[in-house]
Amino acid sequence: MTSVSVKDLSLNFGNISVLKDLNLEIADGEFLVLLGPSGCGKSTLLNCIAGLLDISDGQIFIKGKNVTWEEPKDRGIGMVFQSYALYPQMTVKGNLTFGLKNAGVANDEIERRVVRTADILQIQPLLERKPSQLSGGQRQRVAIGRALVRDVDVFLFDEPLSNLDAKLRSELRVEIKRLHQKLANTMIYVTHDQIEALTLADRIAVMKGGLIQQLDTPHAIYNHPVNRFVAGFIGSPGMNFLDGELEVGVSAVVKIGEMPVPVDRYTFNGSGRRTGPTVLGIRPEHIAFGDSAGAMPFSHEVDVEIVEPMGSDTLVWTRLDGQNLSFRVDAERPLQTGDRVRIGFDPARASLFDSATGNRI
Amino acid sequence: MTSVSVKDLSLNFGNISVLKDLNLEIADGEFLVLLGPSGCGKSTLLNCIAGLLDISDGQIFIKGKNVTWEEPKDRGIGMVFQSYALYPQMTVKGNLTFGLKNAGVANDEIERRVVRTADILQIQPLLERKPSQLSGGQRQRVAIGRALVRDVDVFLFDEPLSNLDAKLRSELRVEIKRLHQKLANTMIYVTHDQIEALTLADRIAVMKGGLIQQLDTPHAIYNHPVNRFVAGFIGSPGMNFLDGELEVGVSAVVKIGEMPVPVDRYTFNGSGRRTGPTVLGIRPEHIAFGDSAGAMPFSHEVDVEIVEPMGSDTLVWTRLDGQNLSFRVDAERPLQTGDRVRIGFDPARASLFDSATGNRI
Amino acid sequence: MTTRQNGRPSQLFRNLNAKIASIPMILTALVIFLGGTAWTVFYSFTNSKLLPRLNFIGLDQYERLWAAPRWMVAIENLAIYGVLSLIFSLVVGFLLAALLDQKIRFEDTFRTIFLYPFALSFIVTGLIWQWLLNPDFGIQGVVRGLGWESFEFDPLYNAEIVIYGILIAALWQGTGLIMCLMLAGLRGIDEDIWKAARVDGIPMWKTYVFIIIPMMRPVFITTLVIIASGIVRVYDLVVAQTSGGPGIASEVPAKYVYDYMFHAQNLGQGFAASTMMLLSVIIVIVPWAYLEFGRRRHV
Amino acid sequence: VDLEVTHWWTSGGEAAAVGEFAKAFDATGNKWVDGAIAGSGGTARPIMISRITGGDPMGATQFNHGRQAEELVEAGLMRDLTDLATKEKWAEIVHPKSLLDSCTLDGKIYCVPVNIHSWQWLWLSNAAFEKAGVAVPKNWDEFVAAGPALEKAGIVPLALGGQPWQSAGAFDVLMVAIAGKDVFMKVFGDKDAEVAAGPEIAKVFKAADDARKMAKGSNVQDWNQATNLVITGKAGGQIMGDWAQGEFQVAGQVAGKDYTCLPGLGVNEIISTGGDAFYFPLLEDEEKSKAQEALASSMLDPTTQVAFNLKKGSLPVRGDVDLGAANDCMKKGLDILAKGNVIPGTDQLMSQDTQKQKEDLFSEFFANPSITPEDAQKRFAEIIASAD
Amino acid sequence: MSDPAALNVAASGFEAVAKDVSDPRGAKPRRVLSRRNIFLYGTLILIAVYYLLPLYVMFVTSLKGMPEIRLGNIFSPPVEITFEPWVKAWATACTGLNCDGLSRGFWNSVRITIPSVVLSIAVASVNGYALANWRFKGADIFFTILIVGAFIPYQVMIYPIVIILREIGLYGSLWGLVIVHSIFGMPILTLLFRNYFTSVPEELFKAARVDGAGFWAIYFKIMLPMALPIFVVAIILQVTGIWNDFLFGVIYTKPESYPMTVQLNNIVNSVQGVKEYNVNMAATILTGLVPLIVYFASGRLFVRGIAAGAVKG
Ligand SMILES: Nc1ncnc2c1ncn2[C@@H]1O[C@H](COP(=O)(O)OP(=O)(O)OP(=O)(O)O)[C@@H](O)[C@H]1O
Ligand SMILES: Nc1ncnc2c1ncn2[C@@H]1O[C@H](COP(=O)(O)OP(=O)(O)OP(=O)(O)O)[C@@H](O)[C@H]1O
Ligand SMILES: [Mg+2]
Ligand SMILES: [Mg+2]
Repeated sequence: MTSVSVKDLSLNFGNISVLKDLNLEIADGEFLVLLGPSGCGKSTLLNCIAGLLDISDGQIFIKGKNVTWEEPKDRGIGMVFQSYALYPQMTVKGNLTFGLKNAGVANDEIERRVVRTADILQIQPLLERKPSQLSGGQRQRVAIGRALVRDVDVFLFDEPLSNLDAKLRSELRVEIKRLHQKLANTMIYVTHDQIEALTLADRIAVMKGGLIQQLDTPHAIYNHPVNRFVAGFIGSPGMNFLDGELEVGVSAVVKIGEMPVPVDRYTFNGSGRRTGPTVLGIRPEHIAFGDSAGAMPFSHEVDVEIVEPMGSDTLVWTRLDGQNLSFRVDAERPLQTGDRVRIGFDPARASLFDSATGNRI
Repeated sequence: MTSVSVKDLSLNFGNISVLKDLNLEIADGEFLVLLGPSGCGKSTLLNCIAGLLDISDGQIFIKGKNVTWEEPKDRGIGMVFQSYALYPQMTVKGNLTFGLKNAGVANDEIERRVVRTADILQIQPLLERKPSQLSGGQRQRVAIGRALVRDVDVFLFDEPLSNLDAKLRSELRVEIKRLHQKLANTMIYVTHDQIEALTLADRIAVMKGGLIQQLDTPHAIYNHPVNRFVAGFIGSPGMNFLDGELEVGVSAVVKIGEMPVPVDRYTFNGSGRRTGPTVLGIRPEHIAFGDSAGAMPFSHEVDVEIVEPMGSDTLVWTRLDGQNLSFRVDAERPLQTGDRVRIGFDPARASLFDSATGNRI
Repeated sequence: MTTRQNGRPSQLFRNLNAKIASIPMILTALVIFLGGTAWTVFYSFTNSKLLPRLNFIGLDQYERLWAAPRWMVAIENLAIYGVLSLIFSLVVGFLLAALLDQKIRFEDTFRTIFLYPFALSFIVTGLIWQWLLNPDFGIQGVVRGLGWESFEFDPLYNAEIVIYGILIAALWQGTGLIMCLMLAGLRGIDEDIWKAARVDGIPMWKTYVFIIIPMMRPVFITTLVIIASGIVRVYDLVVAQTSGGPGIASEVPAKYVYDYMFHAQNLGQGFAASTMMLLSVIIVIVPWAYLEFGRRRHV
Repeated sequence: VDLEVTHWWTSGGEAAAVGEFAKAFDATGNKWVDGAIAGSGGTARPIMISRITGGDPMGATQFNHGRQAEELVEAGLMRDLTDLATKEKWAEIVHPKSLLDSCTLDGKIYCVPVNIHSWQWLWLSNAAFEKAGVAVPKNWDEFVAAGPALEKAGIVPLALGGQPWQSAGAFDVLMVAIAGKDVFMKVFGDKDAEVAAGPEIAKVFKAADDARKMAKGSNVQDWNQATNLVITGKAGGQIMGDWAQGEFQVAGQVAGKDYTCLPGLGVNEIISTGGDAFYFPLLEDEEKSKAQEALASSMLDPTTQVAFNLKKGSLPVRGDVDLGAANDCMKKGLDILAKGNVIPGTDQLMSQDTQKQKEDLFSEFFANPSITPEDAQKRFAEIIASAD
Repeated sequence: MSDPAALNVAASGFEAVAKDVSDPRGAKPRRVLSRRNIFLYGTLILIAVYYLLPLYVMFVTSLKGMPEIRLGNIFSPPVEITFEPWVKAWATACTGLNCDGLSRGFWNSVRITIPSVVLSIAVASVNGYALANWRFKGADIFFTILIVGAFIPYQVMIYPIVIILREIGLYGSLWGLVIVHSIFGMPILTLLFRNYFTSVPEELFKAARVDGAGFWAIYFKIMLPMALPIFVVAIILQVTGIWNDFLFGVIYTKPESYPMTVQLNNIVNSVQGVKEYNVNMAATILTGLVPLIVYFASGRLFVRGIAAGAVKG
């Protein structure tokens, strides 16, 4: 069943159009992540769903009910904000119960829900503290609690972790994931951190300039990005892009400078293969090196320029036909700047994009 | 030759002691990263070296010269700030030249240096813009340029990337690395992002509470952390810690609950092996799974609890003796919540810490 | 479901509570400020004396106004006073704030000393400075008493410089507030900017002039509104200090308005004068308001 | 019945004088509620007018009689006292008659005059002239002639306060003294601009120019501070109304011995009969209206008049009361009054608007030596031409 | 950098110098009487004298007898201290027939100031809140009018307001005056509150809406408790302004509720009689006491509040 459905949604601020005829269906219990660069309209979309912004056109349904003009409180949503947005003068308990009291929920019911929420999030010891007495992670948990206690069907998260440091972020990420598994609510989660998106999402909607570029599972988005933007946005370290020329003769090759990369094993999009300027995208971890490189359909010798040890593994920067290229190696492999190594990859794992439109071909 | 040397440095704010008898030697051309949690005194140390804070005790030498009482401008340093701290009403060029003009550098020399700096950082097209017309990354480059143009021996960076988004951060990280290779200046770089620290540093000083915990190469810090704090601080996803009991009989084992982990292959610190409560630390990527797990000195069957796909690989959460444990698998391995798998690791790659002191044993 | 019907509720009732709560403001803006102003302008074309009357005489009041030497003096004084008080308030206020921002000891004490005159009314301020500037027993008298017989400092009795005498008192009363505003602004400036300037080896004064002050634009704007609105309205201070004297040397427009409305019982003339004041205010304010608020809407 | 009375008499002597009114009124079984506002008519008048037009009028209020309240009367906001006046035969007892005339509009009487103040006095410090080594002057010309001697002795010849009304008043006094009563009436009464531009007035301006030179260095604001200069011998003389003698009295000085008073500047013994009057706003409350009448008649009561004016230092509005307790200068005034050498006060002749323009002109003229008498006269004539 | 640090630092630095001049160690030696400090504190003290002088003169004069004032130097301390002027100013100075000094107006002032401050701040804070968070159509226009209104000389508005108050039947009542004060306080206060509430994170407001709080609930439960600093600023500004007001207090009320400033004016501005400077000064200080106390008590909060509200936006 659909939980949230957005139809032809448009939103303008003055004469700037921020969202353009956007459509989105979110299934019951799904974890949908809205991902995109800053300013692409993620928060705006979330605010529209929450009813915090008046839309310019279109309709919004939650649980099948048209809520386009409902007040936020009547939409059956809970929302968690980037800056926590805890009411600073209230205790944690006050924060949790404020909405319930507004809605006129009976006192014992309020009590019951607070206890339950505090249990789930393990914030019982904090109930009497003020937000200023909490650590960042605790605040975030209370912010989630505030949404949780409202017993709603749909959770909206607006970059709930981006104010936290890396360590805490990865811990809370796991907690949110656990929470979703436990509650099985619908969750819409805004972030511009692609690791969060990949780890949390059932589906990811990658946005840019008010449009959804691709809406698919993390796996599909990671491995089959529909265009160069999505390909470049997802993955850290980012995908390598090599400018080349697609030539289709006996077999299809992309010529990177003078080097032909055979792309027969590549699954082209649609039917027609066209020739011309093409960008070949290949992720750093899909580039093999050393012995195994020679076994690849394409391989070449390159000079190591920069070695970036990242702890668990090491990123190595090099050049292919004068274009930057990075690949990942195990941290234990001792590579040095200036080393000459052979690298190679399987074009089946690459992505090809039209140079002009940026679309996958 | 030593470039920067800090001797018995102490600094108090009122009666709060922020830095305590700190010693540090930085070699010429070295890239030293100061890493540590918020509030540990990284910025304070950097400011002391720059001469922006009056130290309470100790001495500071730059290029062999005692600069303890020198003004910042006379120390031969350039500094880059977290918030860029560009002069907002001046053009980029104005920002670059303001300091030089004040120092009375001749006009053609100024011109020459600006051109060179702009070349190095590729900001020629931006020279006439105001900072407000620049993107975050461009601003950061200008901030670096402002230090660069001063033609100094020592560069100080105070979290220069932490205001940027992840994508840009990883790009600029590479640029800074390239810059260092090109200029071969001494660089002292403050961050609390351990990926930055690991990728950039020649040596890392991990700080906590005004003290340097460990000062060593990234590799040593990653693989041989001197205490539990350093071990936990470095690495993302973080090191797994399993509480256990070290028993030394015929062979040394750490008992995790009822499970004995043989640690004979572990290189103990110093001579004496002592028994008692011990924490075993093992990094997620050092845990093997599936077929290769069985070949490890220690292996065990566990239930998959959470699967976090992170694009290039996947983090799997499970429990060992009721304690959380995560391990990394290739993104292509299809694991599901609820699967039962065998995992194992080589204790030679683990770290053992005294439960009480947290120190490596 | 598929039709693009838009169940959009009437715009009037959206945010109804906010609109209801704003009624006092809307009423004040419309009835008092707009209505009162319109009323004033309207009656400036009549020959109303003691009571407003609808007896139109065209632009006669304005002709008379611009022919009156006192009005010209008042305008000139306002210009001098306005420019100087703007400059000095900003400069002195800023200097004081900059001094206090040097992490000095007793900051609280100094700040309180600079601020306390603001707690006193203009009447009191005028009175006390009239006293201090009295040539016979004020500062001049005291200095002469100390033996410097030729010392001359009698701004309130010298038509050439009387407006500066008023300025001294006005600055005494008002700079404390400006200092507070500036201090707040200075405290809002990123610490790193200072550090960057020090590393660059830029002397303190240059840092202030070329970097800090340009960064404090919003503060200066708020301050400007406050000072400027005070300047246009300056009245009590002049009355208390000089009553416009010597002669008419320290007259100001607001006093002209008041005198003609109530002493001379010629409302029409007073209204004409206030209309001219309003006009000049609008000429200054509206472009500014347009720049400030108009631009913000697009950000 | 409580009746609120507003006025701007707040200083010691004034307040004591008002107290006499209050006493008399309270004796009628009513209660005087005092609403004093200091700072002269300029501060008080807008308040009074606002109260009356705002629909919350007081029971009675002071105005300088004359034309200040004309419009309020025309607007029907003031009470018609004609019936009471006829009953109590005010027309017969008020002297000079012009006082009642200024309360009359369209044949109806709207106010009660309570005192006569005259402007035309030159107050001289005997001590100052002694110090300068010249005889105390007997008239304006002698005074001007003594000017240099006074200056040499470090004495300011003429004390003149900075407030505009003092300059304008001084000029009016000079005008009556030098150009005479007829010219005064032609200019201010008939608003004859030609006369105003004529040679007689030119002479007055010449005298004003002298006065201006002699007044240089007064450096005071309030009139009483100027008077104080005369009292202490720091200034030779002052042109000021009869209220100044209250100051001499407070300082314990004796007329003739310590100071000299020259009515009409010793040239032309004429005094003006300005003064104060009370108006009664129209009230709805019957009882209060009755109380207003009681107040009006008690103000004109002979004993009240004497008691009030002795304290106030002004002359009573009735010719039929005995002022035995009056001092020398006051007696001189009474004499002149009895001879009928009187002119109306400028308040009675000109609108406030014209007066204000005049004040602006003369305060500028007296303070600014760069304005020539000719220029000033031209501007004066213009004001008269447009006067009403 | 704070001074205590500089002090003990100076000591240790001195030792270091004694040991080896060429080998600086520890903090840079800083003499307490460095050029910078002399300049800094010298200037500050000089300016402080300029600011304090009038207060000093007022105070000294109020403690002198009249003869001493006539003779002496205004700056010299009183030879013979007398509290007579204070007693007179407070209790016996006459206003017309009422000889009870300022004491009469004091309670009136309190009665005027409290409701005026409360109402004007209440209205302005709601306005500022509505403008900052609820931005309805046209709000900006009204706000602009309001700001321009801040520049209109008060005198111009006297007549129209008399007429308006008369029409709504509030002329002469305390409430009429309270409304007048609220009107003239509105522009600047609204600006302050608007700026302050704009700087409150918008997410807080959104969170409250999701929690089902309406316009008033958000105002009272969320915004009000957070707005303490700006309320302090508003209270200080309004208490000062309203307490010091003379014109409105006298025009829009009746004698029985005249504020203290009217008595002050009467004492200070009497046209006739000898000026009693000592009483004037005592009266002046007494009248200014309430705002002065408010300032001295909350100066620190004032700066903080201004930093939070006035300077942004
Ligand atoms: N109130 C507003 N008025 C005008 N434009 C606005 C307003 N709010 C947002 N915008 C614009 O709408 C666009 C989308 O903003 P939005 O906040 O949705 O971005 P976002 O994707 O959430 O970015 P971020 O990752 O930085 O939070 C931006 O270009 C922004 O400038
Ligand atoms: N001016 C100061 N007065 C008093 N204490 C200060 C001052 N500046 C810093 N501190 C304290 O010194 C400690 C170290 O601060 P520092 O800024 O060096 O931390 P940091 O490691 O740079 O942290 P972050 O990662 O947040 O920048 C902190 O506990 C801080 O509270
Ligand atoms: Mg956003
Ligand atoms: Mg820091």
